[in-house]
Amino acid sequence: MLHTVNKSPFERNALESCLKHARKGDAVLLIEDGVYGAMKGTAFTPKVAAALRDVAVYALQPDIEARGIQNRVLDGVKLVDYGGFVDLATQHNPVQSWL
Amino acid sequence: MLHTVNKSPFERNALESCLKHARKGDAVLLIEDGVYGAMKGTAFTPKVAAALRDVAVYALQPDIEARGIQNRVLDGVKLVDYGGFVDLATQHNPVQSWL
Amino acid sequence: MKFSILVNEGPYTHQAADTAYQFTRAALEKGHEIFRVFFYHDGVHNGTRLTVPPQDERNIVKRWSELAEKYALDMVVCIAAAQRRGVMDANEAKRHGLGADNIAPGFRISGLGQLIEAGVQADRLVTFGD
Amino acid sequence: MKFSILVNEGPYTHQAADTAYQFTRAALEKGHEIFRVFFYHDGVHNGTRLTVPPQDERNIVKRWSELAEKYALDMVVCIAAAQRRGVMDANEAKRHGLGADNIAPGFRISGLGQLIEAGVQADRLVTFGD
Amino acid sequence: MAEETMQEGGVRKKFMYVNRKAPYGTIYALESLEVVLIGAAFEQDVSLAFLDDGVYELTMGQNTKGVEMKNFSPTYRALEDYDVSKLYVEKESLAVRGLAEADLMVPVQVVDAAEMARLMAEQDVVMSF
Amino acid sequence: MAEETMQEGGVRKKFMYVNRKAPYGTIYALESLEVVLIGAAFEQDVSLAFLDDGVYELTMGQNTKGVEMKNFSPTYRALEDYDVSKLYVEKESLAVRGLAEADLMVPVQVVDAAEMARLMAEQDVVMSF
Repeated sequence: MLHTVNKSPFERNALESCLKHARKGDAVLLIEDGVYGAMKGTAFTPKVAAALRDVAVYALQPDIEARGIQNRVLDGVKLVDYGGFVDLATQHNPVQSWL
Repeated sequence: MLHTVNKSPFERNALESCLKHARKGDAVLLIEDGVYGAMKGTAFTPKVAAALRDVAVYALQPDIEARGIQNRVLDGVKLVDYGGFVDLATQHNPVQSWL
Repeated sequence: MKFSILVNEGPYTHQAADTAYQFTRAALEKGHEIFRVFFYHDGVHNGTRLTVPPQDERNIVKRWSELAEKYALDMVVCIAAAQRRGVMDANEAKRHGLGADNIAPGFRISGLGQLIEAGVQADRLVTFGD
Repeated sequence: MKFSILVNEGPYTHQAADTAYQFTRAALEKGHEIFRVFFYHDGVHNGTRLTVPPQDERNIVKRWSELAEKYALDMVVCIAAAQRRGVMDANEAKRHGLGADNIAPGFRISGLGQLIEAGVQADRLVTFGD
Repeated sequence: MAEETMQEGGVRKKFMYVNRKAPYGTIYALESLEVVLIGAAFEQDVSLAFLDDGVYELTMGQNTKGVEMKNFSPTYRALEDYDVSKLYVEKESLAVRGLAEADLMVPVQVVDAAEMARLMAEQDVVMSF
Repeated sequence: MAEETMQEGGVRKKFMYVNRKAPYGTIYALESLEVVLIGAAFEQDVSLAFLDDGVYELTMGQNTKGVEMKNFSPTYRALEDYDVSKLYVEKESLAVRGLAEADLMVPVQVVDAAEMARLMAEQDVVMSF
């Protein structure tokens, strides 16, 4: 299963709820404002770090770069481009967007 | 100063941020999905109860009724209709919407 | 007292458009003056006459138009926001060669200066958005 | 693989409309099939031809129209959502006596059944929204 | 093409509609319900999930007279007539909002987050609005 | 009428633009900035507040090539040319996001939440988008 999250974890509960429902082996892809959840050194970082033990966490590189946080990505979070997003969607089913 | 909040405190950080910035004597008006913040017995109730010591908290009755929570309003939260909203806006300045 | 109203969201999608209307109407009924209602961001969609809501729902655009007529309200749709989102009056449509316009009665298209002026001239600016 | 795409937000306001486009284009460039792009909620505003974005910004509506032409994309605007929000094709505009339509090239208006069918027929349904 | 899927032996998929938003503040809950009603005619294996603020959609006693909006909550009661009967509500979401199963207007299955996650994972199509 | 307010002795009000949203994910930050630029011509007493996710608007190194959106962040650097120089950034908002004043692209005054609240309270007009 692939989960996408496009909301900042500081503004909305989407990422928190997503991580609560992601199961071992699932993939979580952070896109749009969701990429702030991929940053290290924030108050939310420990939750993502903990999730990395069971799920694969990805972040959309174009969104990371737009927000100027390319040097602050948490270790273990993998970056993908739009083509990589498509590949993740082919590799997992269903795809759930946490809007 | 009048603060309005139209977001559920469980989905977004608007009410929490508003309460952190409301000062003694200010009024906080909960409208739209913000009225869920006026309910008693929720995980967020203690924060509103604490705020009631310093600020006046109002909730828009039409929104409370639309959501079926008229019997669950926290003691101390005052209900107003649209005319009451207008009155609050005349009594305070500025009016800040926590969107 | 003199109010200005800022509406940032479109009809039906967010209740903000409803609350803005209810507030404006209540203020007028209490005898207050509305200096201007300014529509910004997706709020510009309040000003399209092409909506056909279901019969059992309120008609948000028509409601604004009727309120404007009854109280001679000044309802301004931001030109920059409207261009991005596809709300056009006859002049604008002609200027851009679009062959159709969609603005509703009672609304006029103008610049952001009208919002600043609304803040300067009114005793209170009240914002409705998401 | 066969994808269907659901777009729930309007152009410029939310990045969801951009991401949906980038995903759709990337899938097509990788040789995947797009069964349908369905526009719902404020997503219907992606299908208005009356937008005139600033020169230094991307033209979201035009971008969709061009992608549809290049790849023979099926782009469907939900009729119920479109009626609430003011997106009309010539037939709908005539039926409701509106005197103007605003749908952009490459988009067609149809019912929600097309969304269900998009879910049934595709291998993956991917949603972009707020 | 839709006709094909409704024939005997046609595609039958597990569809889940995920509801995470409160009613009235935004239109998502209402327009999501419109999809469910249309979708019922397609004879798929349909379930509805209510979690986070989505649980508010089902609270009893909604009265929209004051806000002058359409009260669409009675439609949830009509879902059974459309053969949509798998309504899952998340226990933890109710709890933090001070709600209990008795506060809801329709019969539902209350499940914990782990069970909700399991249900999501077994779907073919997840629609969230 | 706008001309009147710009005359000597005209109305001069304290305007605050409150920025609480991240850039790019939604258009609010960009369109808010457009209001600030237009508003600068009205010679009011203008200040900008950045708190909650609004602090992200000012982070250095934004590069929107990949998302194909307009990078509007250079405009914050141009605000000084418009005589808009009161930029207040909330300390607590930076801290929870792992950011420091050195990560921001323009000179700002970092204030704590209590001071931000005081600044808000003294305004005549607060615009939030």
